[in-house]
Amino acid sequence: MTNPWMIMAVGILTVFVALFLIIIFLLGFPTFFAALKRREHGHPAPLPQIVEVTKKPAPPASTNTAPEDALLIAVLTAAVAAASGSKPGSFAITQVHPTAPEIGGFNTPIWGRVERLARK
Amino acid sequence: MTNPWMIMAVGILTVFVALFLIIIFLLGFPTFFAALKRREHGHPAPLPQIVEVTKKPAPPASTNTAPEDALLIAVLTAAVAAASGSKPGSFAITQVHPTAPEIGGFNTPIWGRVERLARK
Amino acid sequence: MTNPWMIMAVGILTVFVALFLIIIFLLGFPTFFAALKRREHGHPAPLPQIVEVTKKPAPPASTNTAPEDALLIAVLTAAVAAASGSKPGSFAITQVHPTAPEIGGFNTPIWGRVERLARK
Amino acid sequence: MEQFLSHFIASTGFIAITWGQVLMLVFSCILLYLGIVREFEPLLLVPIAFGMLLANLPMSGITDGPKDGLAGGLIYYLYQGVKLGIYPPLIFLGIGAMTDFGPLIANPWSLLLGSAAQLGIFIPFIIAYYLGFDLNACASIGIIGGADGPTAIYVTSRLKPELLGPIAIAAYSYMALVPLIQPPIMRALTTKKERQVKMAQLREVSKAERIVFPIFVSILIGLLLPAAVPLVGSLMLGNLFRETGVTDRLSDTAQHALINILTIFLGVSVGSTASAEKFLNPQTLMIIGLGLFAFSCGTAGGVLFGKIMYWMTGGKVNPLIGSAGVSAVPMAARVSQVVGAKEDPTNFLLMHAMGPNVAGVIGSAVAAGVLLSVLG
Amino acid sequence: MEQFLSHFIASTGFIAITWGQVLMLVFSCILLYLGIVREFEPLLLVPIAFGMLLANLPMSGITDGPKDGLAGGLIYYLYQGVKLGIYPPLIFLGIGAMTDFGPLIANPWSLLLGSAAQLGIFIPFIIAYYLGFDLNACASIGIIGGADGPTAIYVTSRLKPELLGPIAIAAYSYMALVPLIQPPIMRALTTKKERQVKMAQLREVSKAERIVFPIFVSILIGLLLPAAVPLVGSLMLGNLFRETGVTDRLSDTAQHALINILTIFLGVSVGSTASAEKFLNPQTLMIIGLGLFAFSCGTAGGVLFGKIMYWMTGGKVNPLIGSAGVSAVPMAARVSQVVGAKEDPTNFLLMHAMGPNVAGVIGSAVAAGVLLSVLG
Amino acid sequence: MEQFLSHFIASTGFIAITWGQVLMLVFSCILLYLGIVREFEPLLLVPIAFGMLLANLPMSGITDGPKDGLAGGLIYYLYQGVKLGIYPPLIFLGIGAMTDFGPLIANPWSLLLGSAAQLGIFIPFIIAYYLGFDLNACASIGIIGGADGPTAIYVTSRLKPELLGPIAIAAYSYMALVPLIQPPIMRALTTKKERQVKMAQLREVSKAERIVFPIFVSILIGLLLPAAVPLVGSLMLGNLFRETGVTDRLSDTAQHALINILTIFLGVSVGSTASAEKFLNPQTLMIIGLGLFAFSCGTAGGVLFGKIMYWMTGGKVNPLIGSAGVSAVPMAARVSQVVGAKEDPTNFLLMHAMGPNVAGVIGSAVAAGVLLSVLG
Ligand code: NA
Ligand code: NA
Ligand code: NA
Repeated sequence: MTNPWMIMAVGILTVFVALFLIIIFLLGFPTFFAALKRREHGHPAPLPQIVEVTKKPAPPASTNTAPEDALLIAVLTAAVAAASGSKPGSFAITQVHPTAPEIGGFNTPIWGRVERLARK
Repeated sequence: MTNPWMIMAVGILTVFVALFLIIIFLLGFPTFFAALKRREHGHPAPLPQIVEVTKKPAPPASTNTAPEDALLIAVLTAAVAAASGSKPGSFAITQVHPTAPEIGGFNTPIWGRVERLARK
Repeated sequence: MTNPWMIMAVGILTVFVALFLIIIFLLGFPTFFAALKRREHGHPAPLPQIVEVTKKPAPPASTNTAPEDALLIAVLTAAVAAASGSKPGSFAITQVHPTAPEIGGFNTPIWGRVERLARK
Repeated sequence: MEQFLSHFIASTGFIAITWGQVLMLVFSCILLYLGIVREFEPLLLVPIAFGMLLANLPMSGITDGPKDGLAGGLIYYLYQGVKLGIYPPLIFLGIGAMTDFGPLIANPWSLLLGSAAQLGIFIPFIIAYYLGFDLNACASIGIIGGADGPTAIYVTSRLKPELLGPIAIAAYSYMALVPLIQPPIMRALTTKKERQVKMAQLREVSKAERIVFPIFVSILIGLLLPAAVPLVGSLMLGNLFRETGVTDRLSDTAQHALINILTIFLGVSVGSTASAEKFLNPQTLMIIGLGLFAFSCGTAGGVLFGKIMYWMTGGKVNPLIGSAGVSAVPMAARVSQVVGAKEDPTNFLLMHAMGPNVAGVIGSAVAAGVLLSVLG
Repeated sequence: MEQFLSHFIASTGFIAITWGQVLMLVFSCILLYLGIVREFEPLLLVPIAFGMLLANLPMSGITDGPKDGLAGGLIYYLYQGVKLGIYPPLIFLGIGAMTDFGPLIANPWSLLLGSAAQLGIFIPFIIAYYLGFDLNACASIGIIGGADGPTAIYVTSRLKPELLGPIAIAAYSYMALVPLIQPPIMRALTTKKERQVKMAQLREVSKAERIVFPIFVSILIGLLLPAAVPLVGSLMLGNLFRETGVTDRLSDTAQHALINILTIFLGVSVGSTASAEKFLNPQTLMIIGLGLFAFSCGTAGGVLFGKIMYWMTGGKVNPLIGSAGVSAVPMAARVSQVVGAKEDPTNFLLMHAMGPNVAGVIGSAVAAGVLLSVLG
Repeated sequence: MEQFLSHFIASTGFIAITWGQVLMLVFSCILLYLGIVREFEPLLLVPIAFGMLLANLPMSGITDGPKDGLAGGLIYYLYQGVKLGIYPPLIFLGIGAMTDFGPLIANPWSLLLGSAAQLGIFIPFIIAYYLGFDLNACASIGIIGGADGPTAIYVTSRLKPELLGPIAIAAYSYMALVPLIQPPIMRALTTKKERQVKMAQLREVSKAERIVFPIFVSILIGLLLPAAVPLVGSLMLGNLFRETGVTDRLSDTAQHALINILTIFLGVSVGSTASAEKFLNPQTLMIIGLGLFAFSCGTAGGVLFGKIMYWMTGGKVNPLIGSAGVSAVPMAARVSQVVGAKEDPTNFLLMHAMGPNVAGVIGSAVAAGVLLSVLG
């Protein structure tokens, strides 16, 4: 193909067609995922779980008592700033909340060891 | 060239000449950069600036009140030590001061996104 | 060798022999290293030491006073969690203790510079 | 001894250097200045400029291939990753791991703006043709308007490697200049009323949507345009690493160690192609000019299509977000935000502009695929 | 124009795609689902599945070699690291830097369990032979039972590269399924009394022992079985970096940047070998079946040898730790822990099972060395 | 079966190993001991020693090239980066990113000390010639006195690859021994009064100076000595990444992931060149001896030139900082500090010695350039 106008036409057209196909697909997302969610609530997928045997420490007390949060956030902000080398004013910690206990999945590569055993 | 004495002579000479040229250049540095600085103060380079629209959090109160600094530094030192895996005695935080607001430059690569949007 | 049974025999045998040789070796470890330790205490290897000239800061006071440890650990845990991006409940700081002064060895690569000068 | 000394002096570069090389050294220092002091895309311009500097030191052999059993120069080997098309897709892997397609998923119509802005590729392509460039050169010049460094380098390295230097420099320089190039065009093409449109809050995007998106786009674009697979597939794989929640290790490395190492190698070796004899000719000036034109076309295309959407939605779309369709992530989106905020400081267009902005990356990659499949 | 359009449409993948490729795309999406949602070894399965997806998009040329002076596709170049046997040993370097051989040094007899579990390699090897596979294929299938991804890939890439796709997928999938595959076998082969055995606390291991161990093992295995040197030597070098206390920089990079980069490259290029024509045949189903059988054999081998040790020590060894000998670090050790804790929640077998677990890695590497030296 | 077993035993390394290889294994264990326990440059000596260990395990084929369509061994491929001169400049990139040229910029006369210490390259070069080495070998031996690992490896890999093993080992061992080698020479050549000189506080160096310095040095050295461009250019590019303030990402990666990965590859593959037949000959002993002599010459050259500067400045320069000109950053500078502090504990020479110390890196690279351009 050596006609530049033709190339241009094909090019613009292909870009619009390709991205339009993505649009159509994306427009279906909210419906599709809403339906999926509803269906999933039907069968709760009772996969056998490996229970973490090693006890996890209670999340430090200071992280879930609300009134202390303001002070804690200030300290954390400064600490993170110092630790990460960025300036304290360049980000904000807006909320601190306790985490839910995690349950290991079926991920077993050896590096899981480093990451998961470290959580003990 | 197969005469080792000649190679030695050329080698030593070249090293001295090359590094001496650097010396000459470096000797001009203080004068040159002083002059440059003076000249720059003349025209303040009014490049249009992209103003950060997203509000930045006030730097945490604890980072600019002087009397609390000693305690804060102790906590920070320990926190950084723990976070970075180094020993607390292996470095010192000597000063904590509030940062000036930053203004974004003309740097736009996509990874700017990660770094800059994260500062919001 | 094209007889699969032969390959299997050789394979299983080799695995057992190889790992058994490691066992024999490992069984000798406790004796050997105990003997080594005893011998080493005999001659204390008086290698000349480069003394760190730059003064190191005293470890921050808060890291060695025991009663404050509980609070400090809570703060540290939260700070490290925030700094490292992991969840506060996913690890525990169980102890904070002052560090012994380190003495530099004979390690001189240029990157030693970055790591060692930074400790000043 | 005398004869020897004259021989030795002849082996220094001071004697061998040409005026062209002197000019290129000066030019690389200017680029370093722009990168370091003016902060024009420093992560790319600094390595590119330094590669240019090294390549224009005479007789260093640093870009020479192997010969007579002797090993080649360092940059010759680094350049293989450009020549074989390895670095740009792997850099896209890192970019994908840094990209949040959330705003695009929340507002799919953004993709139209990201398509329209690709006029910035095809109009300069036509103009370049009538200025006498051959088709492969036209495509490489047009792709500057894609405002996407790795895409431009990938296309040029495949279609017209001789132009790699000027095209990469033009692409990255204009990307850095987006805040200067775009606002006048945006204001000229829009009315005050259009610029004041406040857009509806974007919906929240679930994790599942974020995960399905890159997989689907890879398949769709891959089937529609096989030549775009290396770029789009890598971008989407990187994005998948980011979004799964279980491959953070890979996402992190793609965003840091991998992309940084390859950026150094890519920058230095792309810069090294700008040797005096290849760079110093009227073509380069025309490329620089056409590159500026390309960015303007892309901006205009996006804004004008934004106006169409403004009309069709009865005024719900602010046309200013169209200019972000050129890519140049995230600066173009921030320009939309800034220009909008000038009319009404309470108007926050940034997130709305991020949709067309990341759509522009996909759009340019698709356009690149067309050019590669037609001309490659 | 019409002729041109039909030509262009013919150049899209929609026309060219085969049913086999459609099936493979669906299959790669299933693997992505398993990796992302079910968290089956996501760090490997996600890249592998995505590589499979990319390789089954028709006409992209991403796996094609260079031809007529044109550069090859991205994955062609990435694949060289598999073909030349470079990635697996370097990944082992990172794994070595992540592995703590302490529990093994503290209880050397663990190595017998790590040896016995290698029955999971050799029994399927025999079965595969009688199912009609050639010897090289048998070895590649057997090595799935080694439960060690890089080892399986290294052996297969040297002996039977055509089977790389199914073997890698089987190996990583079953590794992820270890918590489902092993417990029934473990319970069937042991008595309640055996499962309740509490083992003596492991002794502390000194730093000197940890340093001498990798050096010695490299020399011993290297002398005994030269073909195992790339795998065992790399594993031990990585471990040495970890244990010296003075090479933390190298250990850290081996555990992060290096292993992550190579995992991406390895995964994508191994996945890309699973093209429709190679993957969709009855052999693949047999490999999947034999792989499951291999894991079961390995588990049974380990547990049965554990029973022998139980008898010989007068009941001091809990046979449940034998199943950890298959490798699949650390999941197999955690399965021993969980199954043991079900009988007696106060019984902590994890550390005792880590010994056979890491011994299994050495055992598989040795078995791989035998297969390579006999058949390579 | 019997015949088979004898065949199998013959395939183990126990039979094939030579006394030379046994000796090399012992020697590599000694090097590991020096690296790990004595902390002699462990980041290099550990990989080098391990590479040596692996290369001396008979029949592993780990250093063999491809043959009859079979892939080569792992270290064969890793070694290509040494052979083609890729690793040393890229390691210099990382070293540049770690180097602070501030003290040198503040006191330019340091460069004379960094030049004088290069006598440690050229005097052993002459001696080696009269000991019967050919010129290329002489250059490779002399460069040990440069006290700069990557420079030594780069020069040797280009001029006399057979000697890579002993030269790299000598270079890194003596660098580690700088605190033992230098002090007696420094004390012998200086008077108490000279050692007590306190030097004036260094001026502050601005960011602009730090940025201009690497650019200028690259151009100047590049023009003067084209053969030094790969080393000096890479060093300066790394330093530029460090100093711009806008390329921290690249600087960070150059200092960590990139340099660590390449250090592992370089170390293992350089070590692997020390096979028994190449290493065990009288030459090696001579090289070890000449290397010690080279370090002594460099130290003496620096100190003696320091004395000249002491006289010429009327006692303002402490000659002890001259010894730091050998490079071996930062240990040599710390030795100056320590020896100075012994005379007067209130005398802080460290920063003054950092100037000659980093000047020595540039000086060795220039000397390397001369040797390469004359003999390469
Ligand atoms: Na674009
Ligand atoms: Na195993
Ligand atoms: Na030096």
